[in-house]
Order: sequence, then C-alpha cells, then structure tokens
Amino acid sequence: MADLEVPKELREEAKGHDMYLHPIDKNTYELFFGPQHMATENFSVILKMDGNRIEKAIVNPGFLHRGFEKLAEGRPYFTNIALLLRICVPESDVPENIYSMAVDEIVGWEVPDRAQWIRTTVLEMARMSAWMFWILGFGNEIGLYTAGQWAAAYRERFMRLFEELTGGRVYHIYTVPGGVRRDIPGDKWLRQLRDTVEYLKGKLKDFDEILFDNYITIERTEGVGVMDKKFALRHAVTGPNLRAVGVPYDVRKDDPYYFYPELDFEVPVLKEGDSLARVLVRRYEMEQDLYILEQLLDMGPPSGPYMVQDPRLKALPRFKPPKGDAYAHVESTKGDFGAYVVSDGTHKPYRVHVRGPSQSHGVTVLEELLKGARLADVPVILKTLDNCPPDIDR
Amino acid sequence: MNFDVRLVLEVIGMLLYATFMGFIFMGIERKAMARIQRRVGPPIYQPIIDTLKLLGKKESISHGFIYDFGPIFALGASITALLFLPLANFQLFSSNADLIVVAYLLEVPMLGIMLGAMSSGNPYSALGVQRGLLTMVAMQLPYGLAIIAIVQHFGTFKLGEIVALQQVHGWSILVPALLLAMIVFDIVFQAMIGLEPFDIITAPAEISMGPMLEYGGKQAAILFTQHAVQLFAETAFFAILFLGGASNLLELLIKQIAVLFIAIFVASIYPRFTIDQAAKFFWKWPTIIGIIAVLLTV
Amino acid sequence: MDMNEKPKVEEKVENTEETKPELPETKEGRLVKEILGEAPYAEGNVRRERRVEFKVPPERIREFLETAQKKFEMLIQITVVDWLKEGEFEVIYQLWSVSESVHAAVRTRIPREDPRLPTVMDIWPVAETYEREGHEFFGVMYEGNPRLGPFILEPREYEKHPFRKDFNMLGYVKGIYGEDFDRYDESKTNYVI
Amino acid sequence: MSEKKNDDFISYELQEFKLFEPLFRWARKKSLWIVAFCTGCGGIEMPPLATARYDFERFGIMPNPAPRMGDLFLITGYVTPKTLKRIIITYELMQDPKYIMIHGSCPINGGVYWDSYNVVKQFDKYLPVDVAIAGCMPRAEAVMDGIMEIMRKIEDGTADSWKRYRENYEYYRKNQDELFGEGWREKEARRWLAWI
Repeated sequence: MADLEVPKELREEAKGHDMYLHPIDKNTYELFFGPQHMATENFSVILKMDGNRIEKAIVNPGFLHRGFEKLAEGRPYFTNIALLLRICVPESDVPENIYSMAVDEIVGWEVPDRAQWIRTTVLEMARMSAWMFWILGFGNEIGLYTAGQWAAAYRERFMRLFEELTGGRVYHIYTVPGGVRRDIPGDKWLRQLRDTVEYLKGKLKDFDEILFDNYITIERTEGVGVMDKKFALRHAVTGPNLRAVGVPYDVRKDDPYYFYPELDFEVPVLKEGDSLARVLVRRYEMEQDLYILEQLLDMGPPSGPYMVQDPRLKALPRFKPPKGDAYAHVESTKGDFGAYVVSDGTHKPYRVHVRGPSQSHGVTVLEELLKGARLADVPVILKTLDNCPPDIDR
Repeated sequence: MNFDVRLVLEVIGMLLYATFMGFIFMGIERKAMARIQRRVGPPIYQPIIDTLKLLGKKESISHGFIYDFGPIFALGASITALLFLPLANFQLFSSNADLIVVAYLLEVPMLGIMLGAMSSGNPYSALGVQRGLLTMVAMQLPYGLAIIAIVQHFGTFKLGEIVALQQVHGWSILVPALLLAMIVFDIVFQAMIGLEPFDIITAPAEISMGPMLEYGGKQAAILFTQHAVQLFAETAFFAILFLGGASNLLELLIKQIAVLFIAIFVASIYPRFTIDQAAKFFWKWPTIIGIIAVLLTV
Repeated sequence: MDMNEKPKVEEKVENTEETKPELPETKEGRLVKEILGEAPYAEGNVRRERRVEFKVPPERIREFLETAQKKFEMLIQITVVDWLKEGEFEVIYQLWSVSESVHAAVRTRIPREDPRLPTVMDIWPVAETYEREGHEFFGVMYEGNPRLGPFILEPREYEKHPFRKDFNMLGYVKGIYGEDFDRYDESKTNYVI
Repeated sequence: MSEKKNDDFISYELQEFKLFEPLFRWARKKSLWIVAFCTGCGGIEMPPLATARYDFERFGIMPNPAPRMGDLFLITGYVTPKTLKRIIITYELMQDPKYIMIHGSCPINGGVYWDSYNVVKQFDKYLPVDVAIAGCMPRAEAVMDGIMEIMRKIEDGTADSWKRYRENYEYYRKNQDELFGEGWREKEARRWLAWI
C-alpha cells in the first residue's frame, strides 16, 4: 500500500526471463517442478527449497496459452463454440455453456425447455466424468493407481453416452447459443444413462473403501494446505475448495440457471479447509450429482423444440446479435467458471473473457499454500485444489 | 584353493535361473496389478523385453565413473546375497552367520543405486537418495527385530539350519512369536522391493522416479537385472525364514510367488506414505510388534 | 409448468428496469442504493435479477472498490476491453457477493495511450494474477503491483500486448511462422476459418 | 568378479553387433515407453488409453516419467513456443533410438489455432516426426492405430527420426534459433536443463 510505484529494476529484470528468483544461498536450492513432470502436466512451479520444506513457490504458467480470447474476436459467434470449449479439457461442456448463456442473454433468447433440460443433463454428465477424471489424477498423485484406473474406466461409460448424444468423445461442440445442436437420440439413450447412474452409485462405495476411507489417504491429506474462510474469499477461491472452508457458495443455488431451481440437491459444506476436507467435499458432490441426474431422468425431457425458433438462425455465419454485454457463469467441478461477452453488433464478438477457476487456485492460492509445505505435499495440494492449467493460460 | 568346476556351473546355473525367474516375478507383478486394475496387462515376460530394449539403446549417457559403477555395485551385491541363500538343495556359499550376511547384503544394492544416483547431479535424484537412506534407517529397527526373533527362536545364525529345523518342527509362522515377526518382516519387505505404501524412493508423482531419473540405456538395463535378482533373492529369503524353506526349486517357487502376491495385494490398495510418515510408521507399529515377538521368543 | 414461468418473470423485471431510471425495490436495488450512499461519485443501476453495475471515474476506483468490498467479498475477474475507436480501455472489475448472491460489474474507462490504474492487490490478493494478465495482454499499468512482467507469454509476445485491437495477429503470425499456412477459400479471396 | 565382466560389457558398441539388431528391433517394438509429457489437450486421451477400455500396456507401452528411459515422445496436441523449448530439451535428453509421434491436427498445421500468435504451426520444422495422426481430437482408436504404425515402422527400420535429427541437425537448429532467438539454450534452457 505504501508505494504505488512498480520497482523499475524488477520490471527490467523480468523482461529477460520467464520467471525470476532471488539468488540462492547456501542452504536452499531451486527445484523446477514441471512441465515435464507427472504431477503438473503443462504447468510449472519453481520451488525454492530448504531441505524438504518449501520456502517459496513461484508459479510459471503459460505452456498452454493459445490466445483464445483474441482468436474468438476473429471468428463468428457460432464458430466460437468449436474454439472456446477447448479451454477446459476434462469438462469441455462448461465453456460451451457459459458462452452460449452469455450470447443468449445478449440476444434475449429464451432457451426452450427441452434444450435447457438437455443442457442440464449434459453439464451434470460432464461433472460426473470430470469427477472420475479427478479420482484418476488424485489417485495417481498419491500412489493409489487402482482407484484411478477404475475411475477412468467408469468415465468411459459417460464418454460412450456423450458420443451417442453429440458425436464426440472429448470435445462435444454440442451446446450452441439458442439451444443444443441436436436432439436426444431416443429413449434407449435415457435408459443407458439411468443404468450408468445406477452402476456408478454402487461403485462409489468401492471408492469409499479404497480411496476415501483409506488410512493412508487420510494421513496424506489431513492438515495439508489449510485455508481459512477469509483467505479463501480474498483469494476468490470457488467451487469445492470454497465449500471446504465452510462457505456454502454454489452457482447452481446462488445464481440458478437451467433446471437447477427445480432440482432438489444439497451443497455439501465442511469447515476444516485442509486437503482432506477438499477431498471429502468432492466425494459428497459426486453423490449429489448422481442424485441430480436421477432426478432429471425421473422428470424426463420436456417436449418441444431443442433450439430456439428464430429466422436469424438461417444464416448462421452472418448471425448478428444486438449490441450489449453479458456475464454468465456455471458451477464446474473446479469452481465458478464464467464468461463475459461483449457484442458490438457485428457478426463477431467484440471481446470474450473467460474466467477459469484455476486462475485463482493455480496462482496466488497455490503459491500461498505451498509455503512451508513438504515436497511430497505438492502433488496433493495441486490435485486437491484441482488445478487445471488451461484455465490459467487460455 | 582348488578350482571347483561343479560349483562354478552351479553358480552360473543358479544365476541364470534367478535372473530369469526374477524377471518373470516382475512380469507377474505388472500383470497382477493390471488384473486388479481390470486391465489385460502386459505379457508376463515383458520385463525381459524392456531390459533387452534398454540394452539395445545406441547411446549411453554417463555422468562419470561412479555413476556407471553404482548399478554394477548394486548388481554385485544382489548376486552375492543370492549365492548365500540356501535355495532348495543348493547352498553355494555358506558361513557360520549367513543370516546376518544375507540380511545386510540385501540392503547394500540400495546403497549402490544411491551412490550412482548421487553422482548424476540431478536434484530429483538427490531427493530420492535422501528419501532412500531415510527409509533404510527407518526400516532397520523392525527388520532387525524380526531377524532377532528368528535367531532367538532357532538359536542359530545359519540359514541352512533354520530350514532344517523348520522341516522338522513345522514352519516358523506356526509359532505365534514368529508369526508376529513375519508380519513385521512383511511390512519391511514391502519397502525393500519398493512397492506402495513405501515406494517413496521412486514416487513418480513427486520426484519422478528419484534415483532412476538419470539412468537410461545400459545402466538402466543393469538396474533392471539387479532388481530382478534382488526380487528373487528377497522373496526366497522370506520363504526360507518363515515359510519353511523348500526342498526343491518348484516348492520354493510356489512359496516365492505366494509372498509376491501378498506384496502385490497390499501395494494395490494402499497409497504412498510421505517419508516422515513412513519413518514414524516404522518406528511405531512394526517396532512394537517386533519387540513383542522378541520378548515372546526369549 | 413452473419452469416455464420463471424466466418470464425475470424478463419482465429486466424490461421494467431498463425503462425506469430509479432503482427498483429489490435486494439488488437496495444494495446499489447502499453503496451509492457511501460513494456518491459513482453511478449505479440494476440490470436484472442478480446483476448490477457501477460506473466509476478511474481516479476514484480504488476508493470505490474499498467501499464495495464490504458487500462484495470476491473479486471474480478483471476484464479489460479495448475500445479502439474511443481510444479508451474499459476496465471491468467483476465482483461477486457471496452473502447477497449478486454479481457487480464495476466499470471504469482509462485512456489508451497511458493506461494507469492503482492496484487492488491489498484489497483482494487474487487481483495480483488478474492484473498481471491485464498488464500482459493489454499493457495496462497497475501501479503498486510488483510482479508485472511476462507471466503467461514469453518476452517477445509480451512486448506486443497481443490482445489490443491494433495488434495485427495474422501479420505477426506470418512474420514468425511463415506464409505457407494460409487458409483461403477456393477462389483465394476470403479466409476460411 | 561380476563387476569386471559387466564393466567390459558397458564399453562395447552395440552397433557393431549387427547380429543382434533384429532382436533389439523386436524388443524396441514391443516395449515403447512414453515420455510422460503431454502437451496440449491430447493428454486427456492418454488415461483412457492406459486404462481398462484400451489398455496399451498390452503392447508393452507404458508412460515413464524419466525422459532418459523414454522411447516414444507423444506430442499430444498444439505446441506453444514456451512448451517447444522444453520439448526440444526433453527430446535431446532422451537416448537413441527415440521416436516422435504427433497427435492431432494442431502440430501438423496449426489446426483450429492456425492464426494464433502463440501456437507453433509446423512441428516438423523444429523436430523430426515419425508418425502423425490427424483429427481433433483423434479418437483413442486412432492413437492406437498410430502406435501400431510406429511399431511396424520400427520393425522394418523406417522409424528413423532420431537419425534424421542427427543428420539434419543444422536445419532443425536453425529453425529453432529463428523461432526463439539465438542463444536461448544458454540463456534460458541452462536454468532448467538438469531438472526438466
């Protein structure tokens, strides 16, 4: 607060390097953690170590930067869907949805019920498959490969359903402004989805036994990377990480969209704020997500069109929304995922700004939590924060 | 000192057999883990192919003499340990206290790897070495207690005699005190062959293979061979101490595989400890059980 | 049936708000009124349910955000929009109130030639990342943030501040990676994306 | 006794033992270790490949975090210049013979990011490539097919990217230096060379 001036020499020094560190004295050493490292995947943390303890951590992202927001300014509205979904790879429906929601709001479209139902279902399926992927990651980091392998195999069931619904395994390009790209294939697909939900409900017990109730998992995560409530709010921590410090903030409840107001689900909250709490919140959310999917299936897809009826949609590449801007956000497994879209009345967006939850989790929060941690805690903290490097880089 | 042709042939034959079976054990380990993970898994002879491939690398980076010497030192120690073991009716070398010799020769290979890894200059390797040495220190106490329990019960340091006594009085694990010692030894065994929850030394997600990080090509092939021999020797040591030894190689093999499977099952349901937790763990339960075992044998 | 009605209610609220200049008697309206009472220099209005916005002159943005922080606990994002024709950067501080469930966009405009703003790192430490990003891509100087510099980009791209509207991306790409990746349509007149 | 024997063993050159070459080729084909460096989005198709549905360990393929032991470098998706520096260093850490497979359209010609200022357009200008798989994202089956292709190429000896890298080192080096500026290895890579 005292000096508002940027130290000039620091800025000059920063220009030559991708990162800078103070010179290392006798007792400490620098450890480059990533990007060629199993735990980080295209993300790098420079650790200044004192023995086995971390004195200082400096995050060095940018290995995945493609300039999405700039590219989106050069492509028509509907083409952007195929681009922006690549921001969040394990949960690619989330960027599709936030962008579509924002454009819907700018245009003033009211998305038909059927499309809303499908979008909700797709989002929940994406959440569930992302949870499975998270178990894989977390299991691998703490050395429990069995749970991860099982989870990745269960994820394939969702991949198959996605493939049947959208035609793509990983990138679906399915949710578009005004609705969804195509209708549900039929009742058989719904039956398959129900089977998968039932199947996973049983399998969650297996995960409880092998992963969540495991003595060593609890040893490894308890008391590691503790946050308190004030810290979390000041650092814009969202999603399960925020719920693990006792703040019941969930976009699905607090800023409801689609079918969520109709659904009955709980927001699990724990108070401890350590890695174990973050793991357990995720565990309870898996249960809630399966419950939500079940309710959606009980409700059944409402009849009606799956796309907004608008004559402007006939010439998609030249589709022009009115001037305006909108912010839309959804709850992803990683946290609050938002997009801010500005339209200047032409057929390309003037500015698209995506807010990935890892922008806060992966930089300032990580740097703070790593201070004083052991080296073996780095992967645990990384994974329990559920850091997703493409969110930071975009 | 006259040259004994038969001994030399037996040594060579036993080495070939041990190396081959060690590789197959490694294959069984990978295959069984894959089956637990609901996969098909690699063929059972996959480690042999891997070692061949590493031998066939056209380039071998060296970080100096010690770096090359480390793996060879480790392999030598493993082979020596193997030769002291009474495998079925072959005991190639023998001494009055071969139990102690084998028990500590089985730990020397880790020192060899540490020696080589340390000279590679990679900080991750150095961290792995640090962790490895700490694990060794930590597991020394329960390991020693388990062996003391055995020695006190049988009243001899000779492996051959221990086997013979077990043949007469039944397996050691039938004795309650030695059953406890066996539990302690099994926990230590998990750390000795580097499986979860004690694969702290390699820990791919933390220090990405640790000491092995800089090894590649022929040195890595030697390390693989060493691991195979070590695995064979350790499982055999376990079978000899607690499962009554064996009168022929087939019986030994069955017992070794049984030991191996226990290790695999434990490894596939437990995550990895951190190094300080591992040390604390070793000095807590295994040590307490070990002391009880020793007291019971007095 | 119920789900059909809900969005329509929202729409009506939105329409009425746009026509009326005064603040509606909702929780959003009360929130805006409260904040404007403490910060009379700002303009505020309610866009729709759970969305409010403020316009603040750049020299008092810090003061305003300090006031707003009492109600809006989280700084979700700092968006910079480059309005090339006006010669201005619009900096939007997007705040979220956890207690009230309201999103606020605090807008301010600064000149494009010398974009300077005070940092809000001490109010929300997470602003450090957002500011580094805004500095890197647009060249906005956040005075007081010690870590401005190449963050995501490498120094070469960092110098150019690539998200500015006057950054000729295609020309830059051709200069670096060569010309042979152009994507024309069959008549070689238009780019095909 | 055994030490000396093994020491001799290290020093001889295997290239001279042409007799063993078919055996080694077979071993190389059957035991491809992937360097666990997944660039870009394609990394998401690696877990399905390694797990129950596709399980590439059936063919002896497994991810290995140590680049020195790796054989196959999978470039799974677009490559940014910042990553490319690390890729080049990691590739040079790997020991011959080593193979590169590029995965997805982006390393081939930029893919969807053809006009992005931060995505490398033609990967094969900077490092040699053995097999390229098109698609965005290529399905797991396509990746398996690519791996089969590389196995076939190893067996008949046409997977020679490591040889090409040695022979045309000046060309690749020139392109790398053009992209990153002269002296990037000394200036930047030296800091993380040992730790990468």
